[in-house]
Amino acid sequence: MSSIFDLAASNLISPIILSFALGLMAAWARSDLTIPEAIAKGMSIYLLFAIGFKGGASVAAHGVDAKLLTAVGAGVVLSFGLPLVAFTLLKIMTKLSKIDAAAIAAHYGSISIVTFVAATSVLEGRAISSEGYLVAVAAAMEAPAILSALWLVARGGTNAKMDDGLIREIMLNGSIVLLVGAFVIGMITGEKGLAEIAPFIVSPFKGVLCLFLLDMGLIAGRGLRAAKGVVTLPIVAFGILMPLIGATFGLAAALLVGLSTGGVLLLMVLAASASYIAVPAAMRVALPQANPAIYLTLSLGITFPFNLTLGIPLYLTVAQMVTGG
Amino acid sequence: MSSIFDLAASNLISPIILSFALGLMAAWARSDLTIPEAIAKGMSIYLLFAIGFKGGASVAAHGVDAKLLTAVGAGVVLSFGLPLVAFTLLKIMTKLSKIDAAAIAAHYGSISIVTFVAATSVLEGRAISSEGYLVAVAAAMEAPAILSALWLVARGGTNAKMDDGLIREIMLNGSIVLLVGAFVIGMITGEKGLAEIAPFIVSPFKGVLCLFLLDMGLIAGRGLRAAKGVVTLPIVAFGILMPLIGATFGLAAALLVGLSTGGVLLLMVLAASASYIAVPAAMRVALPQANPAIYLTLSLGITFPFNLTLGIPLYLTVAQMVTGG
Amino acid sequence: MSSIFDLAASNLISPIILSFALGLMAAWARSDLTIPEAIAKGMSIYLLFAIGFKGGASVAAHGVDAKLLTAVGAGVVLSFGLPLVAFTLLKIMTKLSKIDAAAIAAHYGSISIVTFVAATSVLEGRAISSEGYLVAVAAAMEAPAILSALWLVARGGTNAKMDDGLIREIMLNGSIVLLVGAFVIGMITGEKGLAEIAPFIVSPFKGVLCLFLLDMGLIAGRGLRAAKGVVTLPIVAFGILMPLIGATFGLAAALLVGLSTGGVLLLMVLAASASYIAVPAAMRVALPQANPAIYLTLSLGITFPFNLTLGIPLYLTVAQMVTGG
Amino acid sequence: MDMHTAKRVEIMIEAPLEKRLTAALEKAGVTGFTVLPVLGGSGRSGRWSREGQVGRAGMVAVICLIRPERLDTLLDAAFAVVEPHIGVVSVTDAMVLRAERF
Amino acid sequence: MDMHTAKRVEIMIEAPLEKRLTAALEKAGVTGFTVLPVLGGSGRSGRWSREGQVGRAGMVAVICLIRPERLDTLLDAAFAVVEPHIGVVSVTDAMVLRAERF
Amino acid sequence: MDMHTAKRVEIMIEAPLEKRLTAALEKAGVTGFTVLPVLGGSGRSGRWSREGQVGRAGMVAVICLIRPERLDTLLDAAFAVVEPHIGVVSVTDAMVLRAERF
Ligand SMILES: Nc1ncnc2c1ncn2[C@@H]1O[C@H](COP(=O)(O)O)[C@@H](O)[C@H]1O
Ligand SMILES: Nc1ncnc2c1ncn2[C@@H]1O[C@H](COP(=O)(O)O)[C@@H](O)[C@H]1O
Ligand SMILES: Nc1ncnc2c1ncn2[C@@H]1O[C@H](COP(=O)(O)O)[C@@H](O)[C@H]1O
Ligand code: NA
Ligand code: NA
Ligand code: NA
Repeated sequence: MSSIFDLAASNLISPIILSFALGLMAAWARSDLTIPEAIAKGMSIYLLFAIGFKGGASVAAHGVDAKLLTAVGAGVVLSFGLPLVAFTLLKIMTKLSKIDAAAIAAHYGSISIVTFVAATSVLEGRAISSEGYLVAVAAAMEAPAILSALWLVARGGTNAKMDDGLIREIMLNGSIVLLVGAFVIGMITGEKGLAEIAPFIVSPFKGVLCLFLLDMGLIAGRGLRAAKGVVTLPIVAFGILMPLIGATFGLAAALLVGLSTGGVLLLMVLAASASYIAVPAAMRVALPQANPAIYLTLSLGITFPFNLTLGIPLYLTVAQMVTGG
Repeated sequence: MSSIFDLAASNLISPIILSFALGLMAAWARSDLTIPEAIAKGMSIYLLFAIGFKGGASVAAHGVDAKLLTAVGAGVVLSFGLPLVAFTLLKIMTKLSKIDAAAIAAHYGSISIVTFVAATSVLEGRAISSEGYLVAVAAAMEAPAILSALWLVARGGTNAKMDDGLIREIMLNGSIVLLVGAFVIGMITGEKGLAEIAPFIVSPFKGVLCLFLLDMGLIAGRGLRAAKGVVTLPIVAFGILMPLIGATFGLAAALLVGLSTGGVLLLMVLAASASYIAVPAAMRVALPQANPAIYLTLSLGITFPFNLTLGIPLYLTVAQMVTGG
Repeated sequence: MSSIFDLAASNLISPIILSFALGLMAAWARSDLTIPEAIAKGMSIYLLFAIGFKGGASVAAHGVDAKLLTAVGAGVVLSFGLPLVAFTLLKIMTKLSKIDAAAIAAHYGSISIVTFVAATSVLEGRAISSEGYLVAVAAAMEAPAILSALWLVARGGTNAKMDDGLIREIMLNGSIVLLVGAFVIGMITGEKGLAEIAPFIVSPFKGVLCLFLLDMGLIAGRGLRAAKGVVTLPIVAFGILMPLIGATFGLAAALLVGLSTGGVLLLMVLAASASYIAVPAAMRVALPQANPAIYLTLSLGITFPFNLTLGIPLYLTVAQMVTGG
Repeated sequence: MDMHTAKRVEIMIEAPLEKRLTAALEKAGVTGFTVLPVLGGSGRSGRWSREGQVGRAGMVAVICLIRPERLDTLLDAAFAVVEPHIGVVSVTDAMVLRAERF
Repeated sequence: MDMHTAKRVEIMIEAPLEKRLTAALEKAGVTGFTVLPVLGGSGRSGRWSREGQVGRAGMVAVICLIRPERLDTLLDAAFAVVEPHIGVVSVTDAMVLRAERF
Repeated sequence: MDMHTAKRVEIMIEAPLEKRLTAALEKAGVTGFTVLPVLGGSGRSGRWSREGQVGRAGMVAVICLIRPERLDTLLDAAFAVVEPHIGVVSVTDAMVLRAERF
């Protein structure tokens, strides 16, 4: 157990986590520190491109693993299934309406790519390798959860605004296209392509991640300030319990697929993390009655920092114990 | 001949080209992937600064070549002359109005700095050196074509809105000033200056170029979608034929000047490429009656991808054959 | 003395200074070259984060110096005191109203972090080390000058709009929070943290600084164009005299504290430089009657270029003479 | 100068709905509109700001100039999209040049 | 469509004052407003542009739709903030949908 | 609050023309205007969007508040620039504070 705390402690004093903490505190103190929207979007494009490309290049280097398809399939199943778990839990733990509960459930079935990125950089820091195709798994897990959540609502008779346009938008949203596209480019151009652009996508990666997390901290902090009153204690409890449950499901799936230690961690992280970019936009279109203050605060203000600080070290300890890695 | 295809194929699977293709496909599939305007402008500033500076530093290193002035002169002549060729060709091949033809002609006499940058990175990938001052030639070729095109229109009696302000704007437009300015700074500070900022303008260059071409692909793809119907088959044919003709003129000029293999390629590329930043803005002011959908689609949607994928390898093969390099 | 000129000359032909000059000239020639606001803000966030982090990491490496607190205290005293000097000088040298004089005085008591950054890069270029905590001194010197200036106005019976909100805003303005926050992160994560993100915050630093100074040159140049008539000769003289006086006070303080040669230079630069980001915004709130054209032109158009080109080499020569370093 | 009466409709709507709104307007025969960025705002659902946001967050302002007789069609189309969402719709009397464009 | 009369108030004000203005509006009971970015402009204090700026430079446009009877309260509040500063305030008659929101 | 009648002129024009428009306005004696960014739009020349653009692409919105009696001069000046180009001009009645500024 002490190793979890050591790990957590060493994780906590990394520039990445401290940058996030700086953002949180600056927002809390009502500093006017802000990152321009265009810069934040530019950094997220950079991170998606880099993580996708590196994943693809790694697949090219290690050969296309037979497990790739199984892993993607497992991801899709998790993304479809976890919202049902989250929804049930919310109905038990909180007094939220069905619509609000379904909207939150969609977020937890989907994934947070920044949490995934943070986990890969913890792995790199410890020189633990992982399957490059988990990037593809991440992309595959973005959308199914939304369909699950809308089904939960429709089943109850309420009209969710589901149309062809929305499905298309979800499947072709910018993040997924960029992540998958960069993955494919990385796979095609391989190690040679990676070498050409490594000084751009590899060396400065961690530094960009710091500034991006500073921005996430600012947004999360401002969200938490604004959401006082809306987010009750049971809701907060859900925001910490659900990632643990998700990680457990992720662990089971990873073991079934037979991933390496690093791969196990990453699938746990994907299952444990909650979306705060793609799913919120989809919810505004499909479930406008759901209160965005609740689901945004939960995913970005509670679950994201929890995973970032305590979750990842915990999941890594478990992954190492279970795989003996 | 087989080497052209080998070259084209190896060119096609570079991260740069594939990033452009990703953008095209994302736009085609109507994904909402976009690069913020400020980031796109920031990247173009970076590319202009870097390419200008490196050109200047290279001139400083190799000594000011006696051919510099001749080459700049040749570029100016090409930029003045090519619009006449393009205009004649358009009048023969298409049914476009004189105004539209002149506007297009201006684009083809001017240059696309991104195509130039892509060609330099192909040269670097093959360790073929080139004259640093071709950056200055590129800058010198931006504006004259606009004057030619306006003369073509004025000759026909139509009033082109040519005023002092416009000439000044064209000569001092941001791209030219930045490119020439960075070139001069590179020349003054030389290898030492380059060493100081190489980790910024050299190492990550190719990676930034990838993201920039992703954006170009998105814009070109959206333009092509929107332009269905406006751009007829003869117009498309012009968009592929004209760069070949331009490259031939560029080749002749390069041989007259006596450039190296790399220099021949670059002057061919300059002559073959069509502007899609400076000239469109000038045309909106000077020839507002010309339809922007046609000239933008042609230069960015047809000629740019043609040069990027097939043109550059073809020109390089020719340049190598002719110079024996 | 010749060494000052040698130093100034070698300083003048650095890419950093020449980029600033390019911006000035482009603005002067009324080129439409511009850096998007979001990119300029992004670069300033990068520079603040990098300089703060490196300062903190350097403190972590060399141990917390007993002089840290003394130095911060000296900085605060300078920032409180210099506005009184500047105000008196302005009343003697110029015919400016009390309000305008006080607003200008606030700028000269505060600091310009970009001038500080430029000075650190001159030190690096000469391999002269300095105390990392001078970053903290810089942060501490941003705000006190504003209070001094408001006191100068209030003393005269005029109502300065000083409220709790403003004090909070000044103390927690984005630049200070980011600089101090990055400094603390650098101190906590130390050399190890620095190594992780050095390819982002160290290697490309000078290149980013070039583009940022290009932007500063553009803004300063446009400001100077617009301010013709507003800024009289005595005001310009103040803009060159005051940094020399400030540097002298800075020198005295640095010697009292007992800083190294590099540290002496940096404290001189802090005292000599004038704010053009935080203080102007505060003045618009607190002293709206003061004319922004005057104080912005003075600090960004006169004092900033003076320090950048002649000031820093001069201060460095003096610092080396005095400390024998 | 030859001016014609028109209505200026200003619709502030959540950014994820922008495409749906403009599609609805086009379907209702609206021939022109302009989209302005919005930095932030405040309303019944609280204060928000665009700064630092990454996704399709925030709002946009869509401005339509139309002939008065087409106002009702436009409002019906707009209302159908805006109604369940966050957003405000306002209409002002205006005069336009070049009426043939509207 | 059920429309209600309202006033559309547009306040262009220096960016460093934005927080103070919106705080004053909220204090005066204004329940909603929207902030638009401004690229540049010109007035008695000369020409300015946002390009390349780093600090809280430039201006913003704050738009308020309110019931006509609350106009005076709003203008008093706005004027107190704008008065010593650079900025302009204009008011237009408008109609709004969903009047219960204002 | 002391208000004065004014006209609010809103000109949407292609970005490369911005300088020419504002120069023409200044020449016509217009003392103030504000330039707003535009994200995208649609009109007779099709749909366009600013996203990802590099050059001086897209449009801007220029807003002028002026005394009613100066409207015609302004419109003449604006029209001369806008006429051969893509763009729309609309005018609304407004009231302004601090009339001495206009
Ligand atoms: N009265 C108003 N005037 C101007 N904008 C408003 C007004 N009410 C709401 N808004 C805008 O519409 C958004 C959503 O409003 P609401 O649905 O009331 O939360 C706000 O954040 C504002 O940007
Ligand atoms: N008549 C006007 N119409 C529109 N905007 C104006 C007008 N006058 C001033 N402004 C805006 O308000 C800012 C400050 O105006 P001023 O206080 O007159 O310098 C200008 O830069 C413009 O953005
Ligand atoms: N009726 C309209 N209402 C608002 N904006 C318009 C309208 N018509 C045109 N525009 C704007 O003006 C631009 C050019 O219009 P057009 O010249 O008709 O292509 C469009 O892209 C819109 O941004
Ligand atoms: Na999940
Ligand atoms: Na050409
Ligand atoms: Na100072």
